[in-house]
Amino acid sequence: MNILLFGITRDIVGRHQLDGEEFKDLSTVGDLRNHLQQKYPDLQKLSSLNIAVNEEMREDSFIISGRDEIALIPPVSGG
Amino acid sequence: MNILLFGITRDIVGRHQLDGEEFKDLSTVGDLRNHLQQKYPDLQKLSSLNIAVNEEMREDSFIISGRDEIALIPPVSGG
Amino acid sequence: METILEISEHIDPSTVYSELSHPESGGICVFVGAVRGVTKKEKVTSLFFEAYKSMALKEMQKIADEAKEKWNLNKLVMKHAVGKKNIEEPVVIVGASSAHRDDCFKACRFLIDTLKENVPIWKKEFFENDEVWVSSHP
Amino acid sequence: METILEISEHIDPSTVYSELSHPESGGICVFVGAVRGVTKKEKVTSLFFEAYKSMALKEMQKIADEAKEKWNLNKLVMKHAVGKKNIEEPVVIVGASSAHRDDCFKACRFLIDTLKENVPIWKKEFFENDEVWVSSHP
Repeated sequence: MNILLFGITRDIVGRHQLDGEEFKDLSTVGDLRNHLQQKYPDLQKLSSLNIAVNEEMREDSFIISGRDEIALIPPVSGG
Repeated sequence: MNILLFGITRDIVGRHQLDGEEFKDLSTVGDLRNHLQQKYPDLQKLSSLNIAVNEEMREDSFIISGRDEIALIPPVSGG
Repeated sequence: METILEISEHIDPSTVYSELSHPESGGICVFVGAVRGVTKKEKVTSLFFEAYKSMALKEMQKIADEAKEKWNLNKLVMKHAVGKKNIEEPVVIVGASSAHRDDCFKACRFLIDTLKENVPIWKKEFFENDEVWVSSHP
Repeated sequence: METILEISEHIDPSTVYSELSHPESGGICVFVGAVRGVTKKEKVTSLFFEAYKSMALKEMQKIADEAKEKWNLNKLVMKHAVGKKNIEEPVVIVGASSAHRDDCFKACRFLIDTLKENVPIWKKEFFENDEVWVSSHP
């Protein structure tokens, strides 16, 4: 599992990508968000923090696996 | 007084322009339209026939004079 | 507000962005009308446009002034082609730029709708065996 | 429907008409978003755009598909720039062509509104003494 970081989430975490080995015991999108928000409290201050699994935005109940490409999606601001 | 003809009014009258000498006794926009519609009955078949005096669309009661540039304005269809 | 009005044989959509670009404009909206190969199920071969040019430019200026009163615009363009135009050729270009996109979208729509209603320009459609001045007859 | 989607360092508004031109299209509507020199009264020096490119292209395709269902479109373009952009530089180009103008106007507005809501692209504003990821904080 790789976790890609974009925009302000990259600035907060200080890296472009996290190795998923650390998160292999987490089973859902919601678990992953909680874990990351505990570890990087500044993530809690964002207007929103969505999680994409294999390039699709997913709900908290969505099950994640070690083969997934995961991305943190802070509030988008294109255009 | 010159009378400019555009679009279908030019096709009906068969000329780009009419010499106003013939119309010098007509005093209003309405008189001029009636006169032309009698002389060229196909003008009566148009969806509308407006008259511009010195590049401004005018009502039937508007007074015309020998110094005016007059134009027949059939239904516009630009764009 | 800088306003560009033009009636000419050839109008070029590729330059309109540089004409509308402005340091305070976050949005540019442009509409281009082009010759369509079919109208009311009949095959069109070409169009011919004719303008009462001096009056048409005056009417375009009035439309530009009205748009400027209604919306916050930085730049505005209205161009119409005259002469014979083949399928896909541009015949009209209108556009505006503004700080926020809502203004330029609404202005752009207003410009083309009002141009079609008020500006003394006439279009003849050429079909394979016929030619018609558009909207002339009920 | 022919659809052109692009995320790249440089996007060019001058080619969009040839990309949207179509023999059955009487109308082409294009919106260009550009860098504005002022935002909320503060002077912007430049913007920086970053995209989750593979996902962004998928989201753009979904928006294009939805537009195609809602309106009768012949062609559609959505392009977004990434990297550092200076004042007046184009950052987004969306547009559509259709037989009648109402469809391309409505589709064009939908494309930019939905792109701004759904596509994973992020903008950082650079001010003289500050830099901010837009919309990140409440």
